[in-house]
Amino acid sequence: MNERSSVEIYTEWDVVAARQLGRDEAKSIGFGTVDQARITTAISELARNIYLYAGTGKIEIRRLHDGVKKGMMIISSDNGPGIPDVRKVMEDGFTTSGGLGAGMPGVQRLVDEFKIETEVGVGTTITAIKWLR
Amino acid sequence: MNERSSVEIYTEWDVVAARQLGRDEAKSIGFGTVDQARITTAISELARNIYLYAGTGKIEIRRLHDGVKKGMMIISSDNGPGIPDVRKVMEDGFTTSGGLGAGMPGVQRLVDEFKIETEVGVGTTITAIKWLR
Amino acid sequence: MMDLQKQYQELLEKYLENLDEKNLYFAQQFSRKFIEQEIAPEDVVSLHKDAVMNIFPELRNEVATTHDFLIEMMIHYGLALREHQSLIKKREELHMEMEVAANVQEKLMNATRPNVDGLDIGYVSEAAKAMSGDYIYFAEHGRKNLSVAVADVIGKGIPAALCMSMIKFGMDSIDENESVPSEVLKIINRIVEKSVDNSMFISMYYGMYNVENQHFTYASAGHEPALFYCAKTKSFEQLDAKGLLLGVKREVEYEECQVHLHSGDFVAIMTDGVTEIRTEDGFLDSAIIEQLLFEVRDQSAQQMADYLFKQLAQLQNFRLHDDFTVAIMKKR
Amino acid sequence: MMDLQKQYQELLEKYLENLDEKNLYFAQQFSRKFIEQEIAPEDVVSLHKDAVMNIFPELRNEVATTHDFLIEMMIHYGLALREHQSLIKKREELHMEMEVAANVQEKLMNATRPNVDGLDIGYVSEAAKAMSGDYIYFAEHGRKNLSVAVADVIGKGIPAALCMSMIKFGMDSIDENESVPSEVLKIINRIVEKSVDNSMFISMYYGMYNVENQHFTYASAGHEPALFYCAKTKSFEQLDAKGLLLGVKREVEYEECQVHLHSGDFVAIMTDGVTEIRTEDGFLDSAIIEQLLFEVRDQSAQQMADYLFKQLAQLQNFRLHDDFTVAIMKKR
Ligand SMILES: [Mn+2]
Ligand SMILES: [Mn+2]
Ligand SMILES: [Mn+2]
Ligand SMILES: [Mn+2]
Repeated sequence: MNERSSVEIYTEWDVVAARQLGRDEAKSIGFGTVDQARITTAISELARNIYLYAGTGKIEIRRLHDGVKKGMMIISSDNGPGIPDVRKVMEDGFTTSGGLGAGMPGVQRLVDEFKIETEVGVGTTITAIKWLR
Repeated sequence: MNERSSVEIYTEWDVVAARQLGRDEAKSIGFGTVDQARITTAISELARNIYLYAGTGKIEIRRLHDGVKKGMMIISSDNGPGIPDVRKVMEDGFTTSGGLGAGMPGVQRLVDEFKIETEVGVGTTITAIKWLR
Repeated sequence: MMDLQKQYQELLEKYLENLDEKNLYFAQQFSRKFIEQEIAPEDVVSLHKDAVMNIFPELRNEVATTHDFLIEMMIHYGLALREHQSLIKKREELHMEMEVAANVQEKLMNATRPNVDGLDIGYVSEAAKAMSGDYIYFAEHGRKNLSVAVADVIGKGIPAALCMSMIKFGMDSIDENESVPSEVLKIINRIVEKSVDNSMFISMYYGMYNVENQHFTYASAGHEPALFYCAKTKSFEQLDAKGLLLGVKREVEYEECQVHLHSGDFVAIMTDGVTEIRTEDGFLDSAIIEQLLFEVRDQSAQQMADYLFKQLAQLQNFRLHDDFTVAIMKKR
Repeated sequence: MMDLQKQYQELLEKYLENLDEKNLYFAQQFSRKFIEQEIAPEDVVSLHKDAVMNIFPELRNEVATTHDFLIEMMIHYGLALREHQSLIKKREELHMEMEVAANVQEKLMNATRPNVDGLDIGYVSEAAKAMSGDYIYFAEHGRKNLSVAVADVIGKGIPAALCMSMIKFGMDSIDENESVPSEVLKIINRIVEKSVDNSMFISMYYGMYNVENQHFTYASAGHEPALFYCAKTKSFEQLDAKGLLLGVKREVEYEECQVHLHSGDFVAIMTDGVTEIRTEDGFLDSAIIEQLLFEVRDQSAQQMADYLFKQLAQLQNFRLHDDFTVAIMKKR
């Protein structure tokens, strides 16, 4: 069974490829239509951020089995410029964070667990988990 | 042509009657489906406020012809307790104003013009106008 | 979700039966509850899809698919809504914080209506936002003299409030028995110039009423003129005095003027939040203030101030664009 | 609307053709634009309805009617969204106001890194919200003595900031050349007790470093103990001193203690925003602070403070729950 899979992000079309991978995985894990759309949107935002701000990077999808719980992990990583002020990026309702529900706070809302690691000049890794209910 | 019509509000069913009157009028003036729904919602909120806070009152509908402009005026009037702090009631996003888009700020958003006159112990009259575009 | 699904389908079925308004009313009440329970619009579309497909089993699969498309369209709407719910919580927190701050400010400012022989005093000071940048200050000197200061920090809200708390310390340090209005403004100007940011200016009107000779002496640091009503001639006059805003430069001279108050005369000191009322149709003619005050000239000073506020708030649809402060001193 | 209608229908048609992800991606980008242009969800459903009815002309009228029902369900969602858009505007306004206020506060507080012989000084003071209720104050007395005060107003944000601006006036009025830490706290306590609201308490740590004998003398008003690092033994010690919070009662005695600083030793004074770090899993063990400071003990005091902040912010997912202030004084 393919437990890990990934898409390298170079162009905007790779954003679509990452979405497709995420939706397929979400479907086969057993997520419903609305959750599939949410997971895909989260991946879309992460991949688009790589494309827009880091240039290149990778979206990796892992299936999770934690006892009886099943879920999906999304790892977005890049070697881009990093985020100098994470507090600002994570704040709600500011244009810097995407505004009107978008951006990183939006991604965090679409999933159950969310972690951001970043260093200026080194890159950014974002890990998001969605559990099947 | 029936230019003025009204519904007295005594029970919750009268709220439905006021909605029906408003929707019929809006339709015959030529408002589209979405605007019909918006006008009806505004009337619904006004009538419900009368029912909940003033006990009894009246919703009156007038057709407007202002040159080439056509529109609809909604007048909600009651002899209830009045609103002691109008500024609070008109503020966005507070439970006192209905919260999450509802209440008076919501009604104001659903129409083009909005006026509130109130006196404690005397009553409240709210006038709302929606123009056909 | 199963329960909601059933309820939603029932409502939709009933509505389709005879298209009556009652069911739409229930549907909307239902949708309000959805929002409160943080059910996202995409969830509503999903409920809708299942209901439609159950009610019309003959429908082709494509129709179900159109709903999936709509779900996709709604995801960002759902995110905006959830952000809204979180902002509202933060806003209520902030609001409580502001209330505490406003209390601190009020305690700090400590405007209490003084008791001076022969003078009826009333005032209203309302903040446009949670905290006022308008300032009102009274001091009595043994029931013989009254000092009144009305100030406006250019700019609104919190930074203004911080500035005001500073000025208060300055005011308190002045021995007013010995100072005339122009001198007081000179001293306060020095304090402001020294300690307040360059970008922050303050206008201030300072007046003193002398019980013995019934003279009202005043000076102004770039503040709105006060209004003087003469009961005998039933006419208004502006009480203006030359002087620069506080904080612009270190040494400033302030003009000092005087007017005699007879019975029924009054002086109204205001900030620009009173005189520059904005309505949907633009600025109001300031003659309206004279007119409103004239209408209630025979009432108490406090009733006059309250009336002025209520009428002007009404004209702005109860949305203040600036802090509103008026102080009325009326000769009995 | 006609243009949008056409675009929407095209996107939907293309999607129905081969159900590929690309069109859903475009659809979502499209929906983002809708939200920015303040197009309400009920408008989207209306566009959707027309598109569906155009694409499937054979569909019965009832299917159109189901969409009307959904439009009705969406009206309140639309209102919530529009309220959100208005709140966001207000929030940005408030945010700008807070920035100005924070500047006023900073100018008021005027914490500048002092220059004292043989002592390397670094600090970080970050507000959890726009305005800090933490306070840091340095004073040098002719490069011979350094005073440092770290205070925390119990409560956060604006009311705290107003209080701090008051205390600053108190601090400035003290002649520190003549006062020892326990005396300074006694005087400030009296000012706070007199002028601050009963519900507002302040913890303060006050220390003085003497260049001549390298003694660090400190007193505490209910504040977090400072950390003392001894380079020789490579161990940490807490510097605590007994004393009540400021503002509780009028006359309070403060314990005064002393420690000798040798080369490489440092003292870190912190607020509880540093020591009581909350993560998703609960409070952090405070041993982590010692560990983090130990890791960078050979760097400059400023680098140490920056490192501590960055690591602890990371652990909280960059969401501060309380104002964060640390001051580090390191013997060269
Ligand atoms: Mn102002
Ligand atoms: Mn003003
Ligand atoms: Mn605090
Ligand atoms: Mn704290």
